[in-house]
Amino acid sequence: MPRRSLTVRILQVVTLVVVTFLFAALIAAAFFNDGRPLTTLSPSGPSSASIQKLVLPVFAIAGVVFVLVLGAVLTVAWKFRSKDEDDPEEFPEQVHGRTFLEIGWTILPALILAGVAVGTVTTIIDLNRKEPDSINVQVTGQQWWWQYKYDVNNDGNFDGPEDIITATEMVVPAGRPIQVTTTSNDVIHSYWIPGLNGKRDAVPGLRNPLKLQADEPGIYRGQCTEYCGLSHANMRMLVRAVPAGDYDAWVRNQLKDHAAEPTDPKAIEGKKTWLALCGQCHVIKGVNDVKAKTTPVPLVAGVAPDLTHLMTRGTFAGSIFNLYNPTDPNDPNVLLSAGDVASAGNPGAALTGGTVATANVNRVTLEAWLRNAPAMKPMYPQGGRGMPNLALTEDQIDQLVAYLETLN
Amino acid sequence: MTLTSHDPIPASNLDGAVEDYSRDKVYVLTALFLAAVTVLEVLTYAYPDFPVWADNLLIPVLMIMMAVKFFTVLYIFMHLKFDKPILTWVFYAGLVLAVLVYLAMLSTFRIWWPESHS
Amino acid sequence: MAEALTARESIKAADAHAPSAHIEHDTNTGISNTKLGMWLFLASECLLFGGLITTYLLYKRPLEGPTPEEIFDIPFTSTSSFVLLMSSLTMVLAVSAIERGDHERLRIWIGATALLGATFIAGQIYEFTVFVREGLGFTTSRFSSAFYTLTGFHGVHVTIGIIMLMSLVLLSLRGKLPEHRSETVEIVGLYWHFVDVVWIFIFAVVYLVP
Amino acid sequence: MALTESRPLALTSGDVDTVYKPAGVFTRPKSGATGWKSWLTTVDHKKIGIMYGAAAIFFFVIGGIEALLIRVQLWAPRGTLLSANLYNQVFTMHGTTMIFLVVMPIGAAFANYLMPLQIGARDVAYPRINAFSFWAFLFGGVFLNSSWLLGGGADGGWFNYAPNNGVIFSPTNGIDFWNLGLIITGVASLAGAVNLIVTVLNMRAPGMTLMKMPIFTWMTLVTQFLLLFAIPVLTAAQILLMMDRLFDANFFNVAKGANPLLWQHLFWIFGHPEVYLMILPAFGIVSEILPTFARKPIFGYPFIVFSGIAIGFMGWGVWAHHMFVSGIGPITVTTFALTTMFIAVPTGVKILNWVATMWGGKLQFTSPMLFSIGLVTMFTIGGLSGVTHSVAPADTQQTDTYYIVAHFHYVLFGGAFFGFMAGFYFYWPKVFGYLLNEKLGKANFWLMLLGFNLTFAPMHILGLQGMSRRIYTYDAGYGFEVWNKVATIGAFILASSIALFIFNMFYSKSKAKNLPAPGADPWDARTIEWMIPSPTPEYNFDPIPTVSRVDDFWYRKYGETKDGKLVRIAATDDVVQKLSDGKHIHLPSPSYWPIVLAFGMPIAAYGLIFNMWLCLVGGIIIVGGLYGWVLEPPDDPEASHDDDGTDTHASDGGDAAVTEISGSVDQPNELDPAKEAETVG
Ligand code: HEA
Ligand code: HEA
Ligand code: HEC
Ligand code: CUA
Ligand SMILES: [Cu+2]
Repeated sequence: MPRRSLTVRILQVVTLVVVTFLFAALIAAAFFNDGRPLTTLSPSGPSSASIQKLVLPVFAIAGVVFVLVLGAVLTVAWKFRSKDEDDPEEFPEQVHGRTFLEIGWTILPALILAGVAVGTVTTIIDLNRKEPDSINVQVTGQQWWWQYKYDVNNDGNFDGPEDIITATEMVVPAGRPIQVTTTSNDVIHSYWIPGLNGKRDAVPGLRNPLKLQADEPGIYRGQCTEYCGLSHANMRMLVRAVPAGDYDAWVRNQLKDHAAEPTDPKAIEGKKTWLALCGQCHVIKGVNDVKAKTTPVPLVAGVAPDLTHLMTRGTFAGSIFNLYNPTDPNDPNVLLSAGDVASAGNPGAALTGGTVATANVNRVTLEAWLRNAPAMKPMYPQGGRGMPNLALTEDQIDQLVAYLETLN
Repeated sequence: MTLTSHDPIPASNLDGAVEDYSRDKVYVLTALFLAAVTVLEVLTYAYPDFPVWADNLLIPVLMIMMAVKFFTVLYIFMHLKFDKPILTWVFYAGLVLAVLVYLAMLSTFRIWWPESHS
Repeated sequence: MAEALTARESIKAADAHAPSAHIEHDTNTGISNTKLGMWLFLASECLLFGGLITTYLLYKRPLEGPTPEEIFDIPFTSTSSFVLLMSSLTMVLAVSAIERGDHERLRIWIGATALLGATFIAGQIYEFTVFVREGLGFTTSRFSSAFYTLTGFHGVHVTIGIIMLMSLVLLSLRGKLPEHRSETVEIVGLYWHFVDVVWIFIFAVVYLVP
Repeated sequence: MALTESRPLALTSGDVDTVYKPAGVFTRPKSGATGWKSWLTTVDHKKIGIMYGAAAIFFFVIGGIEALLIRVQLWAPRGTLLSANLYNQVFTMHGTTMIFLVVMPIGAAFANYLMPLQIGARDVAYPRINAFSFWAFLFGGVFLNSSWLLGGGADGGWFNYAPNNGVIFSPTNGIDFWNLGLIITGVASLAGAVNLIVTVLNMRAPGMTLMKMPIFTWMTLVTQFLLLFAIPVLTAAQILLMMDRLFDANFFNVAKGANPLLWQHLFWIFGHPEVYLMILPAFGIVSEILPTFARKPIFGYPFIVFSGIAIGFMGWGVWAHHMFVSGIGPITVTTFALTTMFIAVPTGVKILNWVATMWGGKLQFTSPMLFSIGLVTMFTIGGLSGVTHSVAPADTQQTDTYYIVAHFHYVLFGGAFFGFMAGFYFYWPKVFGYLLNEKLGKANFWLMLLGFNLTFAPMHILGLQGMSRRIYTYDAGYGFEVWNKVATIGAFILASSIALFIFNMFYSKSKAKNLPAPGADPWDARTIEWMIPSPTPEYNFDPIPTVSRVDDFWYRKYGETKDGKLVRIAATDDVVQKLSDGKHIHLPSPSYWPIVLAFGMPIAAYGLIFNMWLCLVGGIIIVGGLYGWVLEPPDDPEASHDDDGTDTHASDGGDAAVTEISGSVDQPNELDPAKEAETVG
């Protein structure tokens, strides 16, 4: 072999060191999942746990196979490298093959995989088992937010007067199985709460099942994972698992219309604007539901989020903005970086129909949304997909926010 | 080397089989057979209650007749029977693959069990 | 080692003597390139038509507009299917004619094939216009889109076949189709029969299966 | 039975066509010309191979720049380099370009250049169709990329799911460009597939049975069969999409009862064989390189061949593993999970046989060898992550995250591309007559290995920790920041390694003048393409070698004793062929028509998008091109020779002129040579 150049040598060593270090760091990183709300590696529900139980050994097998192959290659490369002093006309033994070896390494991987296959099949069966006593929720993907319908009276129909329609956040009781049905009003989306289960596509025209269950109360974030156009990146969602009692209170509140007339003069003005402009797409039950149903809705997906109980949510617009200020509420300059995960907005008492802590409302972002929604989140309102810029005056915005704040 | 393409081939250049028209006879008979099967096919439409294909047998009967025609044309008219086997292999590779893959695909749509299809 | 040496000698000798005559059809498989190529192409066409047929099967029950049962005119389609089927006969007779060196009949049979094909296409166009008049536009339903795309695509294939046949007649008239090129006719014939075979499938699966 | 035929259907009638003396454009361009014009009309498989390679590298730089844009955008949360709209176009075009305009054509480049040499053929079966394939691919690629200037690129992702690919959801023309452009490149691939399969089956040198073919040729054969059957499925899907987008059909119109999964099935029935046809050429290349530099025959030739075939077969039964979460039902999911897993078996056979090939050898770590070893290890990482996807429940967590992005870049870049790099370094002297600088080559390798791992390894963690793919932005607080930065840095190192490679091409060329020419066989290699002078003469072989075993060239140089010892039996110089003037060798003449015909297609496609009249123009060019093609005389009359009068027999333009290679080997030829001689004479 010709002499090796120093630069190449250095590069070689650097590469090997960096790559080794890199892989070590990667493996280490797999164990640090704090502050990673979307991680797939720390399950919080039975489904995700059984996936985890399946995948860890598979990772291990893959790791072992890789180490063996890499080890073999490196050993061979070192042991059988040709040396400068070798006679170039001296040849290694000419082996053309060893049938028993080849058959061996055909069968061995097949056996290993047969083992993996067994685990796979049992887990698939497990994940598809129907749970008794589950809550039925239909999740509909829309460009670019999620709508939820709860079959509260369990009659197999999600559109009865006894049922709940809400958006963006799914509220569930901890410890109880939820039977989700995904579907879509426009293109394919995918519903994914990594902490609770794998994902399931929301396909227009199809109804796909998905089981969710959160073991503990808490906030479980998710992200739409099927590419669905312009704002796919900004289509997130959130599951709020609450104690069973809170859940019942939440249901009772959601079932109510928003009938209470606003008293604040600003809010009264806001309601007028609402009826004139916003009501053509959005619904507030008891205020303009009928209208939205009769007028042809100027949206491809046909629906905008139901805002009847807007203030019971912690986030809005595909869960990328906080509806409540988690940090200093008095600083008018905080335009929160979108989706401030460290402290997801918390509706507090409003969640179950209590009073809205107006001081905590993230007015800056909400106002910005009303001022020019497409600037806050890429949307395509001229094509009927997303919320348009309605060219509201500052006063109107002020009044609207005042009105929205009454929607507990 | 002065022959033009319009001259008939000297008989010495032909082997015995070509002079007579027996091949053409086979072709005509084949066509008659195909015609007969086609008539049968159409009869399934004209007389849907005929016992042979009444009830659930209609589709299998139709498929069998279709296959008979299909392979007759393939083997006789397209010479697959008389040509080198590799042509059969090549064509069957595509045909069988197409049938298997698309049948598998249709079954994932569950169209074989129409009652579960919305 | 001596063994190896002689082996090498014989290799060299073989190279030198490798025949270099230009013999057509002298291929590894004994099949000419063009013919093998055509069969490969036909094999791949199976997957193309398979895709369209599968789509049709999936979509043949429309949500609105006329259904297949309402719209199809089986006697009419049977006739035109029959015409196409018989064109296969004339095609194969044409191949047989040129192999015999009978150029007169070659042209007659090819002409007949083209004519039968054209009749089929005419029938298809007529069928389409009737369907449209009866309210089955291309965009009416999922069934209509699938039906027109599948049969239209087949029609395009037939039309291409007709063009090739006409070209053959022209070539033959100009004396450019001597017997040793009879394979050209045979290969066009393969294409033609394949298109027929596809129709055999379509006729049974699309028209006759209820 | 009267139908039994003992003779081929076509008779050799003994008459000769009068040489057609056409005027003007119908004259074929002269062969042997040089200069840029000769490239436009060439039908030489070697020039076409080189053009495939050059075009692919050009598109690679475009696709790579798109990749760098992606990486810069994702450098930090809330990146602002690209808008959401632009980002979606960029990643769609990145994926589409890399797959259809880079990896596939580089495979075609190697297949075109090498395969005829490896089987000892003069050219491919249909040289003009070969030229047509190339031009159709190039024009299709240019057409696709012209969308950037005509209203924006496609924004549906490379698999372009319905109904998001419909006019309502993607109203610009981008997806029309995507659709029609890929139909055009599909036509190119299909024509190429027919051509190369016929070449392998029909035109091998005397003595080369199927089981004596070099492995690269085998993998080419499998690849082309995959193309032959996969492309029409994509075309079918694209025809449906075209009908929907341009003529308002209802194939993906959910309101009229369409099922969006139809697109997914058709796309992935194509798409999965597609991924294997991208990797198999690279597998073929390293199967040539590893034995060369291990100084040992490939371990288990039949196993390597059959596992390649097995991969080709099994690749058809796994497509729905891309749809595990789309709602196909647990039974389908289970079936496809199992079929997918077991595809690891034949692939594993290959990997382990390569390791065994190196075992006990005397390894020379040249650049091609380094890249080949790179493939063996890096592909294994990608393959193993593939196995973790095939575990369907696990895939419901992984799919559409960066974990998948990591998987396919490891198999595509770490597998296919490392293989291609190995092939470039290995075959460069054969193609261009000078060696690439080894020092730069090694630096190239290490830099690429570094950059590659830095770019794509972190994506495993990003994906497992929840980063979705195809997102133009992410927020702080999800823990994605660090690894995205590493990946972006890696991408630039990777880019610099590519730049180094491009630099090496020119640097080595300028230095080559002062270095001895590499000669026919610079690496002491094994297969017969190394028997002929470098760069390959136009006529390839003179005379055509008779092949008696796998690695025929090697065993012309070396003999093997009974106990597996190797001894030299001839000096390389005595075995390789000398440059001859090649005068007596008949080569197909160049032709104008392939490029004309191919040119009509994008014109017609523009017409479909913008103005139907343009369609007419395109149609006229296509039809005219076809007639020109058919009526073109078989050969450049002035270039014909009189060594024997049968030259003008070439019945289908120039395309049959290459059937002159004789020898029918593995299938006993049923022709009776005596009779044949009689009729010819
Ligand atoms: C060159 C291309 C290539 C290759 C060769 C492969 C090879 C494999 N791929 Fe990959 N794949 C892609 C390209 C490729 N893939 C692309 C582009 C996508 C994404 C498309 C998109 O969504 O955009 C994809 C996506 C993809 C998915 C879908 C993921 C998802 O979107 O959810 C799956 C799922 O099963 C999968 C599986 C596999 C498997 C099992 C293999 C196997 O063939 C791998 C086999 C190899 C080995 C396993 C290593 C060597 C073996 C051994 C050393 C033996 C011992 C091993 C064991 C005992 C395990 N791939
Ligand atoms: C063979 C195929 C191939 C190859 C080689 C690559 C190469 C690269 N890919 Fe590719 N990638 C795909 C196929 C490929 N990709 C596919 C199919 C997708 C899915 C698309 C989809 O979802 O639809 C994808 C998606 C994809 C994503 C995910 C996007 C998303 O989901 O949002 C990312 C993100 O980092 C990425 C990065 C890269 C990088 C950094 C490279 C680098 O390796 C590129 C390195 C090359 C260069 C940089 C060019 C050469 C450089 C020079 C000549 C230097 C001079 C020029 C400058 C420095 C300006 N790719
Ligand atoms: C043309 C239809 C349309 C009109 C008119 C409209 N919106 Fe919207 N709005 C939408 C859509 C669509 C969304 C979902 C956007 C997203 O998250 O992608 C939305 C989202 C919202 C949200 C966030 C809801 C959530 O839970 O995520 C609020 C609050 C809102 N709109 C308020 C208003 C107000 C106030 C008005 C009137 C001034 C208004 N909208 C007018 C379509 C409309
Ligand atoms: Cu919705 Cu992505
Ligand atoms: Cu796949």
